[in-house]
Amino acid sequence: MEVDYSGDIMTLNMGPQHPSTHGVLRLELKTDGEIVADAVPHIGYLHRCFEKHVENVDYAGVVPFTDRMDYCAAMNMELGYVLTVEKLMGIEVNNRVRCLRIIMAELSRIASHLIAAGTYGNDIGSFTPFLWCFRDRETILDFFEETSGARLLYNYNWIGGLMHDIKPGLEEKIIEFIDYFEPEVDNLNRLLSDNFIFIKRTAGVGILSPEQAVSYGVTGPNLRGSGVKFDVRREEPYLGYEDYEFDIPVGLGEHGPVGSCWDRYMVRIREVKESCKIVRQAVARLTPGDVREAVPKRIKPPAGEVYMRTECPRGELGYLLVSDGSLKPYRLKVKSPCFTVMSAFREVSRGAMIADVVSILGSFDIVLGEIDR
Amino acid sequence: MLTYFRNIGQGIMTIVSSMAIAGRHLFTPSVTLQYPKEKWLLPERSRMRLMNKIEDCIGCGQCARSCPTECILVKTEKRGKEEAPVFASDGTAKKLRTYVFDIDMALCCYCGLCTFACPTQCLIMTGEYEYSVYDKDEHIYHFAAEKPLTVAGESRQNPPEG
Amino acid sequence: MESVAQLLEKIPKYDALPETISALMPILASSVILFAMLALAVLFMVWLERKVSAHIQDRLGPMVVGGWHGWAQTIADALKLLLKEDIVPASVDRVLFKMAPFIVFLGAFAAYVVLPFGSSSFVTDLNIGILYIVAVSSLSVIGIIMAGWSSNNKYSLYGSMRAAAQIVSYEIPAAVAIMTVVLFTGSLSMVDIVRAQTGGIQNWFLFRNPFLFLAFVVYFIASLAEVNRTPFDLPEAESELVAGYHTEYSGMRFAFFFLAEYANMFLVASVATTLFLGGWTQAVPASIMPQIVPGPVVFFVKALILIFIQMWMRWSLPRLRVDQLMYINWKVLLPVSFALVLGAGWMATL
Amino acid sequence: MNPQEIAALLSEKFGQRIPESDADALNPWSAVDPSSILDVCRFMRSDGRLEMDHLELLGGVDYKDRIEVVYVVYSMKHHHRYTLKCRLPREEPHLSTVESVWKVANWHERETYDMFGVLFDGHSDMRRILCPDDWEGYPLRKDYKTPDSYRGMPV
Repeated sequence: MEVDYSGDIMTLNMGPQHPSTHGVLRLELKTDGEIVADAVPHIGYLHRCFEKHVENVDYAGVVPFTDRMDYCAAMNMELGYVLTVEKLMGIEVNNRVRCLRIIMAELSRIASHLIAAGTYGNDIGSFTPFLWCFRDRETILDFFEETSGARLLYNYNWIGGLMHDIKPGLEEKIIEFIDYFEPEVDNLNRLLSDNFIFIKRTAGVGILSPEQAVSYGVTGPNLRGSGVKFDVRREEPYLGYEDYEFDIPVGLGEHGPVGSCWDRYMVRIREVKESCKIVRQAVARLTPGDVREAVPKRIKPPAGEVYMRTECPRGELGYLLVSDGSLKPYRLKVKSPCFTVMSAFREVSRGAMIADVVSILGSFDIVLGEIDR
Repeated sequence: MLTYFRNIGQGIMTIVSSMAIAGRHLFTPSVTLQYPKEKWLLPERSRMRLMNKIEDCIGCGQCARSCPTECILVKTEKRGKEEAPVFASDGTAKKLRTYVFDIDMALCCYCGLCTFACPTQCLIMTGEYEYSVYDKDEHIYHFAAEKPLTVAGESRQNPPEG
Repeated sequence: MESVAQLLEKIPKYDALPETISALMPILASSVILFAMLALAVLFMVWLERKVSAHIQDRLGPMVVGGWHGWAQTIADALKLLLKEDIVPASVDRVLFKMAPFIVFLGAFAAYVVLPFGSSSFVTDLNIGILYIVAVSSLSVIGIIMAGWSSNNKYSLYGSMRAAAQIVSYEIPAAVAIMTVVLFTGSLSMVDIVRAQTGGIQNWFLFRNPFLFLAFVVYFIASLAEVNRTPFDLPEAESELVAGYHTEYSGMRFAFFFLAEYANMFLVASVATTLFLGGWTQAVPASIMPQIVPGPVVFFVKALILIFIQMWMRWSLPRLRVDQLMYINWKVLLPVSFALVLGAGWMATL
Repeated sequence: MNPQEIAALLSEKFGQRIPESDADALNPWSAVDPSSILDVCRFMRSDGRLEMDHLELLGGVDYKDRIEVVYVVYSMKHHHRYTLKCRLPREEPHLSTVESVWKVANWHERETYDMFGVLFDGHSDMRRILCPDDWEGYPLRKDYKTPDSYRGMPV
């Protein structure tokens, strides 16, 4: 006798208020017991139409708005925008600005990956890594506060320069921190990354094949987790990244197939170490200079269109800027990395378990502020 | 069968190592700051509440124009020719009488752009961060000290939106 | 129960009471004493948990209420929970919803009756003591299912279903691990089990032979699952199911779930202490050192050490997935526990 | 390939269907006849010389007299980028979907529909993505007026 064991499909709305949706994301899960038959993400709960806002403020005033897209890595967000406008205006910045921007961007990447790793531990059920990561992130935020005056939304990168030079002596403090921090990553690995339960929960779950990843426009650590060696810092260097020595970690699939949650997570952990290397090199290359040397008195780019992308902690961030020659941007379209990776979520999570949905979502490391803009 | 036992062994080993590293942290000093009792020494560049030294303000409205969120409202009027000239502390003549200088800290996005736009450096961001209030309207800070002579409608206003 | 009854008889005019009441009085008195002790122990355990988690995470934990290291924080929290508005959501099954927390608590509480805290401090010494504990503590599953079903919330339902599957299946290895001890004592009475271990640390079942040591490990792991502690906290997995079966509860009813959770923790730690760590007996035999420390204190210290290990594990390990949970139970713990029974039986016949 | 070569290749292949190109601009681009966008995209994705396997950005720009849909495509293998533009009328713009070429286009097209009202024919799930389903108007159009209230709530 044939028996249909598929059972009834139950709809479970995960979010918008849910501890592990990393913000206000709603997942409409069609569940059959613990198995998720379909997971439809609904976004837009944090939509504030950033792109419309910026059409009404001048070019310098856009920077605080870009900060608020990916609030976990605001430095990288504003850096991308600033570089876009500089490209359109043809502004060249001096070496000190370039090095400082790299230092800040990489520190911000470390801070952002720390959040990613910590919250991922929390998603898997271990709360301790979260606070250890935040403890080290606080130190980085201290540097940012000392330099720019803010801890989260810096408005530090200006078009043509920086808001402030760093305080004398900060370089040594940064190096000191990096010295302390690098072994601390191994501690985190021992606590979480190499834990057997953690590996069992993440490896072999949520596999994103390289072909899928490229077709879904997945970028950054998520793409590299699928084994595709692609980094904008290498392929289309900006700020002189071509002169820096660093590796591009990719998912190796030590535990199960390549492109699993564990690979994506581990790419971030390894990237943190690479960022430490870059920061060391950038600090060594600092030369004296005026950080506001090239800041234009009046920011009025010529009419035109420019596309620029940078490597942010969550993937490549692209800005398409259309200028009509006035004081305000005519159109600023943002290609947000989390948006594209989220579109792949439905396919990746099909057939997973409820606990895996959380695991996959955490490994994508999304920030809703950037998806919804 | 071999993987079965290896998995069990690996599971026990990594659990013990995780617990060892967590247990070691029981004896490391905490990083907590007991906030209301102990306070953090803020760096001098900290950007918190806006403050306007109105005696130095020349009422130019640059801050209001540079603000991305339009949280500053400046209303000024020309000083009469017969009035005695007033100067800011850096010697700039105050040709305008600022009779409204309101900052809505509930709208402020703490970007600090206005402080850089200010020609007399009278608008600064202070390190004051404990100013929560029960009513949102109490976040509007009034800095203007002078009263208008003309009718308010005739004076120069904040630039319109857009 | 004798001692309580004797104490009660010292009350003046106690004899004048009707016989039905005087028969009930010792029961009432001992449950009040047990509940008070339990409540105190839970308050302390909650505080300890907060402190342990805080220090593992490089924090300080509660520091303000009560002065010294925030010792009164949990008392304040308990008062807050009791004073909160009693919210019963509109679409719940009211009767089941209101009953569920008490049934969950009852399952944990009833088992305390047979726990021997000291050589003479126990409520009763049932001859089937350990069996009684295994039976009564499964009552809480019914309460959990009631809570999950009546809440009319999908997360609660998931949580309660997970809890039911988990607790019922983990009872098997736990019970089998208990059996290894019973093989040696030949008695199910808790007091007899402890008496079999008197005479110093080498007589504790934990150190008697390797099979019993492994049986302790199996029992400890299975008991973690029975009380829903990490890495087996799936029924209340915060990042997946918000709060599992008690998602809809607040105020006093939530406090009862909380109390039940910690009471269960203490229960399994006490059972492990009784079975494997020699209960109230001290590590150094009386022939070498006079036994100054009272038995209950020894018992509490041993139980607290186990509870500390539970907390330590909770704050260092991630959570398992449902299928892995079942894998560990049916494919690892159960075969191992059967093998241990065989081994221990062989040792007992030697 | 450099932008000039891509522009030349495209106009050679599609002739009249590529009305305009500017390969020397900061962001080299070609305008594509809206009816043939799917063919052009398929060609760019599959041709061995181009292999534009990465759709970096798909978005609209409102030029007051027309709406342009911009496709920024990139080849991960050959490391070159090119921009395609489709000029559409403001009234009822519609375009064929490129979802079959790049899967990521699904969400980008939904966003473009949400913000500009461009309908994508053949799209599998043409709903609003960021705004609520019953939102009126297309926010990023230049003549959009912010409503005073939404379902009785002040905006």
